[in-house]
Amino acid sequence: MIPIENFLLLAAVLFAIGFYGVLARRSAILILISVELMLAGAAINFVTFATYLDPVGFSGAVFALFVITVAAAEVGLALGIVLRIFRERQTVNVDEVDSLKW
Amino acid sequence: MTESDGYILLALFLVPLGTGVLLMLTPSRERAAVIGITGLSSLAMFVLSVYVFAKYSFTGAQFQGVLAITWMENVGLLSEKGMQLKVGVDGIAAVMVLLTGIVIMPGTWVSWKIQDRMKDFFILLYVLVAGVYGTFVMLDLLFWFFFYELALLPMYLLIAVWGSTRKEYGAMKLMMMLIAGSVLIFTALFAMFNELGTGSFDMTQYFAAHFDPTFQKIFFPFIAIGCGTLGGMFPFHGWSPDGHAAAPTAVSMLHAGVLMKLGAFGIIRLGFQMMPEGGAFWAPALIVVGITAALYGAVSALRQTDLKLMTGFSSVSHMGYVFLGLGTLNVIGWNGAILQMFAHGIMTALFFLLIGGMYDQSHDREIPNLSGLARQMPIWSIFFVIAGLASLGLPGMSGFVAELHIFIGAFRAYPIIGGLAVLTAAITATYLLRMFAAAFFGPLNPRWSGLKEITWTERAGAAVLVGAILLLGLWPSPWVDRIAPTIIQSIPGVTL
Amino acid sequence: MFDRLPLPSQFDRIIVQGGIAATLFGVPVLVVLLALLIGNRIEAPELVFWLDATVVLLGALGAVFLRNLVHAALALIATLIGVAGIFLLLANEFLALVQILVYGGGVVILLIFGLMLTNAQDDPVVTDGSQKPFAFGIAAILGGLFVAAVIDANWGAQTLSVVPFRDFGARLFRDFLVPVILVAVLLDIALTGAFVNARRSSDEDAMVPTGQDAEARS
Amino acid sequence: MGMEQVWVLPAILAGVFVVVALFNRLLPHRGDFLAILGMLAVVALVALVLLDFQGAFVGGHFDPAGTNVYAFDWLTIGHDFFTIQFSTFVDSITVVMLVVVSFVALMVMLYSVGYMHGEPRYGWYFALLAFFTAAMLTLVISGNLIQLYLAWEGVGLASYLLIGFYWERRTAAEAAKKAFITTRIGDVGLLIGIILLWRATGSFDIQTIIAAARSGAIDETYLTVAMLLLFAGAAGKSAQFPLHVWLPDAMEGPTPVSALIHAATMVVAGVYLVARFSPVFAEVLVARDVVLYVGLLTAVMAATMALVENDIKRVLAYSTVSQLGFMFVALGAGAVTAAMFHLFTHAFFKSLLFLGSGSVIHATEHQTVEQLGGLRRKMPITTLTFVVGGLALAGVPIFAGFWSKDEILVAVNEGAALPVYAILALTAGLTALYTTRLILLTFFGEPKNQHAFEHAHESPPPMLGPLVILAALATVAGFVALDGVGRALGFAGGIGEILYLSSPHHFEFNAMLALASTVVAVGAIGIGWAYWSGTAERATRARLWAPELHQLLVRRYYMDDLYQALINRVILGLAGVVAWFDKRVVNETGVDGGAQLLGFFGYRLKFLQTGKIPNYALAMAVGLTAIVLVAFGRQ
Repeated sequence: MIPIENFLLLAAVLFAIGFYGVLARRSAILILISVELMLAGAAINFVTFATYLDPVGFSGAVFALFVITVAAAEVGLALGIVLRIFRERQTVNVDEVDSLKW
Repeated sequence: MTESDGYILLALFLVPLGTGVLLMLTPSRERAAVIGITGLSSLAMFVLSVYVFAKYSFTGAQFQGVLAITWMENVGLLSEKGMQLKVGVDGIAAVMVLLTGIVIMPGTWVSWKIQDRMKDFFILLYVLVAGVYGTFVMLDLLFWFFFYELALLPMYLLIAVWGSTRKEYGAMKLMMMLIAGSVLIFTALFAMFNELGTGSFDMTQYFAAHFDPTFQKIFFPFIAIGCGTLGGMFPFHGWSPDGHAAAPTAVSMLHAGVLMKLGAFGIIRLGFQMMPEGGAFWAPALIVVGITAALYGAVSALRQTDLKLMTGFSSVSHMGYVFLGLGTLNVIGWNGAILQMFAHGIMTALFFLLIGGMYDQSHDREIPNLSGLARQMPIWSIFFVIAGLASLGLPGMSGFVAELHIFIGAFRAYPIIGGLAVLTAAITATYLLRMFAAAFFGPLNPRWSGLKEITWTERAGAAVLVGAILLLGLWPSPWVDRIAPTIIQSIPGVTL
Repeated sequence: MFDRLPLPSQFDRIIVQGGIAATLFGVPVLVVLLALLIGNRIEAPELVFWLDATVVLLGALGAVFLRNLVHAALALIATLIGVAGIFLLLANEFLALVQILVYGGGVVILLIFGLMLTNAQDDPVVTDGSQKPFAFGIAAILGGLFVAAVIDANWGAQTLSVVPFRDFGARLFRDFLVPVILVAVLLDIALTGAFVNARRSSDEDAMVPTGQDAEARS
Repeated sequence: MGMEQVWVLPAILAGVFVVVALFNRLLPHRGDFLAILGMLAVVALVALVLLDFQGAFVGGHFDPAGTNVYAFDWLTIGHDFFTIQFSTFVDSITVVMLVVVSFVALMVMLYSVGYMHGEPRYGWYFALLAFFTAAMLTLVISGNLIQLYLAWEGVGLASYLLIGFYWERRTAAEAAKKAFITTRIGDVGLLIGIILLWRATGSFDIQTIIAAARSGAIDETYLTVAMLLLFAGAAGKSAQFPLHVWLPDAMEGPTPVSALIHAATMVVAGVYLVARFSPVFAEVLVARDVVLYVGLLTAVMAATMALVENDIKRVLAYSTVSQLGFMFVALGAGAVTAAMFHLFTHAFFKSLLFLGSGSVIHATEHQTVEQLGGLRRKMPITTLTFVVGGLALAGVPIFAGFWSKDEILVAVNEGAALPVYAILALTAGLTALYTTRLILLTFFGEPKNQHAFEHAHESPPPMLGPLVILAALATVAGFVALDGVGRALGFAGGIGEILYLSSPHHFEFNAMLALASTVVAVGAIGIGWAYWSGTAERATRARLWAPELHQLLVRRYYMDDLYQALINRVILGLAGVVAWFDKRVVNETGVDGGAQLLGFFGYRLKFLQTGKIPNYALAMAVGLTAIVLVAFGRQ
């Protein structure tokens, strides 16, 4: 049997990598990709806990399903926004999208 | 005072609130209706206030007319009797209720002159009055704070919309400083709630709580400065002259007359009654602040040329006496402090009423310009001189009774301070008499030959206030009989 | 639009380069794992896990470090498929299936379309932001914390239980019915929102100045 | 009506005040008859009180400590802990004061009917007179210091309002202000003194305090300080150096008011107070010496200033200050009897002089001697009464002033150092000198303003009546000191027998001293006659001889200038500094500065808002990491 830590560590590292990507990348699309990585890490955690610690209810698995669904919705919406920004500004570089300031 | 009188206490703040609602439903073009409603309402408040004062039995329990309606309990942080609409008065509150009743009635009368949006003015004014009454009679900490804020917030609009001379600046400054003070009060209030640990805001539990001395020493200044800002405590008085100068007549009357007392009342209720040891620890500081304010306000007033600014500094000076009296920690000084709250309230309300009555016509408050007004407005001048004499502590008027107690209390505690306090009374006389000589007497400035005597409503209002001044000055027993037992009974740490 | 798609020759290059990279990284890992398996240090499922983990992590690293957008998107595919493998290892076939379908079939395609639609100039040089060092530090700290937390914790008794399709479905649509409906609504709203956002609105066309306004401006 | 019911006296007048002040427009003659009727009633009741007192005194059951009738507790805190009990107290001093106050007030009211006829605010004037008299009567019957202070300020208020009666004149308004503030400074001392005495004894009751002080229960230094503070109040009210500056200016008020308040009654309140506390002053000799020397200095200064003054009323005002100085000298020498006796006689002759000057002013509408002269031909009765008053003031034998001044000199000769006696005798001579000057320049010689002279006429009967009555009294009032007269009035031993507090004091008539003072007075009159009876050029000779000295006197020893400078430079300067501090430091730096500081920080901090999503994301990430760190660290 594979120890639970293996999965959890994998999820943690995956999450951290995605985290880095969100912060470091400049293209909005790549940030979205990094977000997908983080979501995947979280989903792995959910499923791991469902499998190892919740043999009858496996609620974690249900949540993983929701995560996948919401991620899909999010990507769809976010891409819409990105396209919109691109049309307005001819760029998807988030450093140049700074209309939130004073 | 019986249990059923608790409903009278409820009525004290429900009447103005109800009047406010009624006014909202009244079309603002119906000026006569607005005048009728407010006239009746103010009379009702006056009568209720006198009733509460008269019915308070000075041989009875400490808090009388106690009535509690539970609002929330056993929810979240709250346990049994968590939040109640609990009312009740002690001797101090009874005096303050009377003061409010006496000031609001003339305040209403003189406001009938307002042409611009009179109805809205009255709605805000009555909400403010409801807040004042609520604060005086409330025995639940959270509701106390609610009404305290309710009394402050309408002030901003009242000054900013209906004021004069730099009204936006005055209103903003006043509001900012008072809200900053409220933040301190709120902090201390929840610190006490946390420290008490019974999950209740019932004040009587706090009076009996005996908080840890260190806790008291830390949080007493929060209350003292927070409430003291409203009370015009030096050096947090900055809003007072500007705010008073900017406010419309009735608001100045209520504010200087009653709201500043709310600050001192807060120090007594939340400060000394709940944290007596903290109060005792900080009392010398209160004395220093009080005597400094008394001297400082009086000396500043010597150089003011605007009548309202002078009165504003005079208020700072007189409220200094209040803090001085509280700091003496003996019954005579405390008695004096509370009498001074009452006396100053009446007298300064009279001042502002009269200044307003004159300013409405002349649009000039510069003392050097106002020469010989007594020829044009003799009745006005007589009232003004009476107010001034009360202010300078002439025996036979309210100010003297209060100041005498404070002087004696101060002499019991610190003779030198007492001497300075008496000296301040002489400085007060100097600036007031200089003002009389310059503004009322001497040859008439031809600019004012068109001025008319103040209106009948103003005369009636002034007469009510003068009556109160003379009554307290000549026969102080009804006041002292209510205040002194309350202090002895309920303020721990105050000695004979 | 289609002229922006990678040409077959480019696909070749990607495949060749990716294959070389996979070989360079994968072969030593495979060798080590096989050695461990043979030496009875690990069991067979663990071997599969480690292989899969390697794919997932390499894909993830590729996704966040590769400069070329398209390459990054392709690396993401590797990761997502690897995650599906992990789900299989966790005895949840259904989720693995959904992962492949939704991600592989939907999300990634969407992302690549997004890339194509937005990458106006055909420049692959999308450098990282100025706060890269901070990002690295923060990510390292957070990852380290997670790792430490996982290692530090005591997970108690563990059972590996297979999730039957039937039970999973029953649980999902019986106990989680309301959330499922809510998610469905969410999806609906999100798609509508995406459509509304991405659409070239008629308002913008109407914004073109006409009549007197235009004269006044000119 | 006996001594127990004296509270009725002020009550009547207080009622009159309220009615006349509020309703004088509705009453015929503006209510003046009400005031006079009330005053007549008071005089009648005072006579009854006097009879009662006399009966008790002769019957031997009069308690020298007075008759103390507690009326009511004004206020009380915590059962006897702190009680202010208003009470009345009648003893011999009180009786003398009652007689003086009520009688002079009646005279002045009658006189005012003529003098103030046709003035605006006529009714208000009578209301104020009634108010003043009520307060003054309360003052003298007070058995309690707070009650006394209340009345003390009440008479001060009446004085303020009456000095400022013609407030349209800027000078009157300023004089009223000056009077109130100056006396107020003294009152600060009085109030502190009262509180100090309460602090030591726990009571405001005068007799309790005196008993405690005499029993030695109070530390002597403490008592000295308290007594000096009381004396400060007395000095303010009685216009003693250095608080004497207000009284000459107070002549801006109507002349009858000057006669009543600023000559006969209110200004002697200080003398009354010190006399009341004389048993205590006898215990603290330092305080008594201060009283003596302040009185002496005042007497001399005021007499010299009177020599060069040209305004009739101001001459009389300086004379009043000087005579009050005499009374304080007597008190300082321990001779309460002499002081009270002089108070008694002075009240009659000085109010006579003031009313006489009022008659002159009424007739000529001038009040400086440079505009007057030769009036004896036009106003014979006024002249005659004025001369009688002058002789009494100068201390010519058989007139009232002679007896009382002689008594003071005797007392000083016994109770003080010889120089004091010498200076005081010299001052008595100065008194005769300036009185002579005043009478000569006003009533004799040639008229200096022909128009005013022709315009002059004798005053109407309502004014002459009081003049004649007071002239008669100024002649005979001194006789009460004589044993035979006293016995005839029912007081064996004369006034000296009555007016004692600690021990009976026989009226002493020292023939040598009397002769000496007579010589001084008559000599001074002769010198004055010789000097001022001639032409105007002769009268200025002394001025040319010592211009600096003359200037010093005319400028009142520069005291007024000094005070003015003190107020302008020091007090207003300090006020300016404080006002500046409040405006700049407290408000603009503290309050507005605080607001601006916050605004500045806000302006700086707004640049943290870059608007770039990655920055926000990084900030969130840092926060998230910190939370995880804390959560992990707590495990």
